[in-house]
Amino acid sequence: MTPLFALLFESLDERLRLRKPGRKVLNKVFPDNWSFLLGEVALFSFVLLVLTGVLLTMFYRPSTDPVTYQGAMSLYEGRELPAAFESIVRMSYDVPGGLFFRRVHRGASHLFIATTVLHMLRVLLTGAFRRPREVNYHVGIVLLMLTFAAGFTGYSLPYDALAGTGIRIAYSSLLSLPYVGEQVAYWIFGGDFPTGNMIPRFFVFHVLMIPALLVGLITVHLMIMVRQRHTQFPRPGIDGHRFVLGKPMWPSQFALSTTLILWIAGLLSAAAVLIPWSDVLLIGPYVPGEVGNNAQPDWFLFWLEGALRVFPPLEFRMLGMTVSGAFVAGVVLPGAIFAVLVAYPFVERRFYQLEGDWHVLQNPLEIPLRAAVSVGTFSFVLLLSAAATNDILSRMTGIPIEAITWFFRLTCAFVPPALAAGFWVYSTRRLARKNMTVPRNEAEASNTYAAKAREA
Amino acid sequence: MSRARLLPVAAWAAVAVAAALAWLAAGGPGPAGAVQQAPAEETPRGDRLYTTHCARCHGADGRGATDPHNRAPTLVGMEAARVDLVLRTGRMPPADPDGSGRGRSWSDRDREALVAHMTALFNLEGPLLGPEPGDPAVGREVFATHCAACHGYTGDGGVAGGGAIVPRVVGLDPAVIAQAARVGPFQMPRFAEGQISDEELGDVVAYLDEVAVEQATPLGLGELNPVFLSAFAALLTLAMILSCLFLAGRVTMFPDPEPPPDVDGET
Amino acid sequence: MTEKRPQQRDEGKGSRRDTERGAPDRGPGDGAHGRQAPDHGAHEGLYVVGQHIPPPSEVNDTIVMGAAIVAGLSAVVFAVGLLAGAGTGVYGSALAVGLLAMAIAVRRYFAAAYPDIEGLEPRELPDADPDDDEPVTEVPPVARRSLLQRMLVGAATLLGLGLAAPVASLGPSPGDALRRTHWTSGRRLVTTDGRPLRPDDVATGGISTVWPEDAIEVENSAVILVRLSQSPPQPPTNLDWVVDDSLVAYSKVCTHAGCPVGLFRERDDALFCPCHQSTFDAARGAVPTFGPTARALPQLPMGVDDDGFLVALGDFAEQVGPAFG
Amino acid sequence: MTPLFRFLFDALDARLRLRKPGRAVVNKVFPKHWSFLLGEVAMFSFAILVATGLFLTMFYRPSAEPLLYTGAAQLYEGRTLPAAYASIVELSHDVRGGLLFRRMHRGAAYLFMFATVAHLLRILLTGAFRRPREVNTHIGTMMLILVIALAYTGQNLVYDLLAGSSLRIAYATLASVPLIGDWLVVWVFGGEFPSEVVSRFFVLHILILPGLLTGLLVLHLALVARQRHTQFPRAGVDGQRYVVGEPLWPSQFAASTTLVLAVGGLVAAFSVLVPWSDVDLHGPLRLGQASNAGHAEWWLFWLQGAITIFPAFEWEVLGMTISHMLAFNVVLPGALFGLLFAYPFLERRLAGYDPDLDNHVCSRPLDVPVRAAIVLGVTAFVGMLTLAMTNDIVARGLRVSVESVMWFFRIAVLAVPAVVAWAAYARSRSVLRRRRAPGAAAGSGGDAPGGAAPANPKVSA
Repeated sequence: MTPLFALLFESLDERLRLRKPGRKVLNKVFPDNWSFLLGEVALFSFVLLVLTGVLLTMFYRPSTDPVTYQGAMSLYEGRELPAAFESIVRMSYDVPGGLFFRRVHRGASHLFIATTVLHMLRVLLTGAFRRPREVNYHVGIVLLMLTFAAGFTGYSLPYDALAGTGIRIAYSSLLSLPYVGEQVAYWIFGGDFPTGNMIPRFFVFHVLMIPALLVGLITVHLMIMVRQRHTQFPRPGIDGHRFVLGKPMWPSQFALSTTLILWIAGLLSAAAVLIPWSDVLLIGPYVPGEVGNNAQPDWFLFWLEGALRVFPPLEFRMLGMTVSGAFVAGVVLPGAIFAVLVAYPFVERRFYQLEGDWHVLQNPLEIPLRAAVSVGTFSFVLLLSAAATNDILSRMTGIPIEAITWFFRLTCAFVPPALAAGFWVYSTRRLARKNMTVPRNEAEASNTYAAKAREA
Repeated sequence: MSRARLLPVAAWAAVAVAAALAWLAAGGPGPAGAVQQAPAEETPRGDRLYTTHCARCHGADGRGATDPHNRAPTLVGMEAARVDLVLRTGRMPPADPDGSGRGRSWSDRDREALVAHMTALFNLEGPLLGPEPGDPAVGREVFATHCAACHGYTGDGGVAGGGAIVPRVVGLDPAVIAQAARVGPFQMPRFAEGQISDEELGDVVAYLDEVAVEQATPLGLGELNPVFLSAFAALLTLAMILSCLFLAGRVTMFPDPEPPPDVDGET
Repeated sequence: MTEKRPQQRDEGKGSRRDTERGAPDRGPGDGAHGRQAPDHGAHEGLYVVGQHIPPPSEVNDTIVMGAAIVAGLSAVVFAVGLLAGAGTGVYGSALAVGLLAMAIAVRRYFAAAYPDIEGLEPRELPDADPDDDEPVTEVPPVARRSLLQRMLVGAATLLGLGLAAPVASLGPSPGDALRRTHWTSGRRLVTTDGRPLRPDDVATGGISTVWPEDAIEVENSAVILVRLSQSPPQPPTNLDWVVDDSLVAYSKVCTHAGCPVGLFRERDDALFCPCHQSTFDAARGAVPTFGPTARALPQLPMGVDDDGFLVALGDFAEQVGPAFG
Repeated sequence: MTPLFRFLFDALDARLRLRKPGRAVVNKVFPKHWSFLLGEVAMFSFAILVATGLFLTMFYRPSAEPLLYTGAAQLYEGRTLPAAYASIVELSHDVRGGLLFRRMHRGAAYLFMFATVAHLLRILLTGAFRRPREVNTHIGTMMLILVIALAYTGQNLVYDLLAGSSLRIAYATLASVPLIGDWLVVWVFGGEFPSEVVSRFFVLHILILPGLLTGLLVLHLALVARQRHTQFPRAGVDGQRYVVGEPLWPSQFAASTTLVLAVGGLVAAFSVLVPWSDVDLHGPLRLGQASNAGHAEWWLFWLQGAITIFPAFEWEVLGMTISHMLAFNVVLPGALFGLLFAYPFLERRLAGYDPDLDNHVCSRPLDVPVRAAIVLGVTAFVGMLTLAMTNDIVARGLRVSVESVMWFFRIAVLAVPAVVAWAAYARSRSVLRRRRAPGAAAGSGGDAPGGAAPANPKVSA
């Protein structure tokens, strides 16, 4: 510690008495398992998103008013473009490093969303959501939704033709809400699509509201985590119910995390060099009434897009409201999936009459319901996502798109239930084979674990 | 541990490979060539080529046939552009007897001779188009208005349903692009002078050339369709997970239980 | 490396590092214990010096209720006034009154329902305070306490709802804007760059995107003009709206999710939406033949005016674009 | 507590063990004195600013591109305006509730500014900045700077004629910095005036500055909680070791809830009565247009006053240009804020405190002669500059020439503070002398150390 730093620290400590709380923080223990790093990766990519994002806001112009582009990009030189798209072109061609930071930003967003999803999967499968952690699990789900919202609004801001099409589809999904659809769509878009308020509002959503919520909820997420301590995987000879075992924040975990964030930043920069994330210049600005072939959203919305593509034609009126395929596939279905996620902890607890607090993680195959539900749900989402690529598949395989769509219609309907049932049966048999039962409380769990240990 | 050390390296190798694949999937660079207007003149060369390759189905008089196993259309009065296009794209003579598939690719010399011969013989109509590249900026707008709906904003192609595949049009011979727009081969709609003027066709050609040379990254990747991008997002995530495996001390999640040590850890 | 020193999960007491190192488990309370606070009767970490128990007072309760009612009512006035487009003065003052009244209500309620405590807090909080949750002290219940509480909650709710009213300002009310387009009788069909079209401008098997001459690039009015090449149009196509037996115009806004239907398969006269692959038969009134949509593309009533230009004969008969309502 | 609420609370408590930390929070003691509420007023007006601001962002268009306005405002119907100004007109005339929320935003901003400054003065005059609280004083000073920056960017987003003038002044101020001035201009404005400034200021105003302010606010409060409040001396209480006051629950909670509602109500009431921020008649910013009597906002009077009354000059020094703008719009405010940052240490040095002694008891403004002299003197100086900006109005009112008014201020701005400082110093000396007189210890709750007198014998001796 350099003398200057020492002096500063001493004088601060005299005034704030930092040592004691400081020691608590530095002694916080982090279980060391690779899967516990997924959350950290998400957090760090969010940090990078904020840093790059703040830079980008300096050049982005949230407006669709036509402006004349003058700059190095010959395709658009001297032509009228929507201000938003014009600023993207300028950012990419005339601002030093602009294109790079746009790519880092987009790459980080992919990483952010992907690792958030994986983190959530880890929590779901290993049972880290069980009492007392339901609260934090729900906070996490809200965070997941927010990441999707942030991703979508960000994808829309360049106002290229793909973005415009995406906004158009979102607008249609809003319209499809029964009774209130039109008014809600008008409230959010400030009028009939496309309005001049649309892009400015998406900008505010993307740079102000969603990030603010994200920051707030991430703070809550971490505070609850600190208060409740980490869960951890079973370790022979450790009573995980009463002790957390792992690396103290200082120095081990600190070192690890520092490495991690540097590594992520490096990886993203490399990816930004190699992969044209978010290059939309040839796609051109959005012009109402035009759409290009193979228009897809970003991957994390494939499941919604896929649902829209494969859902059978449907439109009828009932109780004075219009129920359309777009409504069921674009609103009801995702709602249902998130409802399952939210409700699951309580369902499981009720189903197996679980008791008490749980701090030790659990192999999903040792609790059939969880295995079945999670596999069923996520295979469904994955199949829907695959369905969103039906045009690409058709083009690569030469199979007519109608056939492929029908294939996905059938698989989406029948494969997930089949998989769920399969996993149910398998894990039940597995339990029987190991003559184990689903433990009611943590003591029981550790007993069975000790029993297995004695057998071994 | 040494295996774990290799993992990130492997991941990057995978990135490179996938990038190359994506590039190929996106079609890679295409040929470019020049065209001249073909005069109408009967030549022995053209005559020989016609009798060897075309007459069997279309008949020596070029009136085609209508019996079930040979539905060759009449060539008399057909647009020269269409004939030229069909030959340029190698669709005639067909590889398969049912008229589908791509046959031989003609040398410019043969093709010109044949078209000239047929023009003289069956008085094919209309000019052959060979637009000079114009203003790519205008071309982009024309392309977005008339072509992007099927061929995609970057001319990448796609599907049109009913088993129809929309071809990638980047890096094609200007003549092919221009004549296709005019005659609307196969499933493609026709575009008259009133919709796309000749010089606008030139602009479109220029835009597509621009797209062909655009290489946004050292991997030679141009702008990618979100589906291909998603593949890279997956690779990025994978690389990240491998990094986590590499960084974390403990990789196994549910270790096989071993007899507990003497310290007792029961609740 | 781990020795088992019992550790309460729920109290951040002690330092785990010390535990693992086997050092004596010093609670963070150290240093704090030396000081003794003047004995005013220690109570759960708060040294109560003195407190004044409010006497029950009917007057006070009436004030609370009155204020709460005023607050609630003015919240309603604010919301209604805003929505009904009343003058700024009206709902503005309503908001002001509401907030001020609420302030009074809260103030008076606390004055009546809780003791007025004065306490001493040591600068070093003793960390080991008893884990009980008795109230600070017993207060004689205010008359009609629950009623007061309900009224406060009610007023607060109304205020909350009232403050949600500005949501209505975010956009105009749609009315039938989504059910109408800019097509009216005699409107010419023009291309995106504003050229009016003659029938022969569209080649056989050709298509063109057209707009009402005064509403170019107004999303909902987009129309795709198709020159059928395979088969002549037949019902349910409205044949009166077909020009020289092959030129037909449909709304370009997909009836599924609103993408522009820009893709025409000339061989089977099919219109195809590249977003979700809805397919329409252009020769048969654009009825859907495949994909996720259930409704046909509305056909534009079309004819030719005296100068030989294509014109609309009126607005679409059916609703344009995706489903809503 | 309704059953539902109780159920939720118990469920949470069972999982998070909220009771104990909760009790620590609800038992936090707040000294009971009106001046301790100034900070809360500032905080609550910030809350109002955020709430109304979010509403406004839904309609504001951060762009200067010409836009055809079609709406209810007769004045601009069918005219082409800069998009930003057009959206302001739209907010005021076509958006239900728009004008009210714009006015509330402006009113709350004024309240925020006022309360922050008042809070700062309280801290300075009562010595709440002394060890161990120098850190928090510095954080507070940074927050004041952020508040000024927020107010400035916000006022210019309107993009009316006045914004034009103030933007030009900012442009000139930045440019006046030697050597790097032109770079600063480009970095902030993104090019020639006005170019990118609207979108830049928008991002600053809604994202960056509020973000920083929120962060510092959290830190500020965390430090208050950690170091406990200061308090005024009280008989029979060892203020060095105990805080006397009302616990957060219920007393202080009631007080604060009342306060936030009152602040909201007052801001709303004033917004009905006072046409804050009605700019319809100003018209949009047009290059090459400026208006007479284009005064800055009141909280900038002192700066405008400085550049108004002081004689202009421009020297070439070592190839740099030292200009009037530089001296009075860059150096002067820089010096004042520098003094503010340095003051805690300055006073410690001047009054000769024991550097290792903590002070938790506020002293009365006149308890320390040095402080009285410096703080009141500087305040008077800024106040005189503020008055000086109104010289044209004074001249009109008194029917005298602007020049004479200006000359009056040129002298007064220097003389008045000197007099004030001297008076304050003398008065506080006499106060101390009287207090040292026997039998005067009563009001000072003097079971020392640190009863009433600054925690140091040397000063009172």
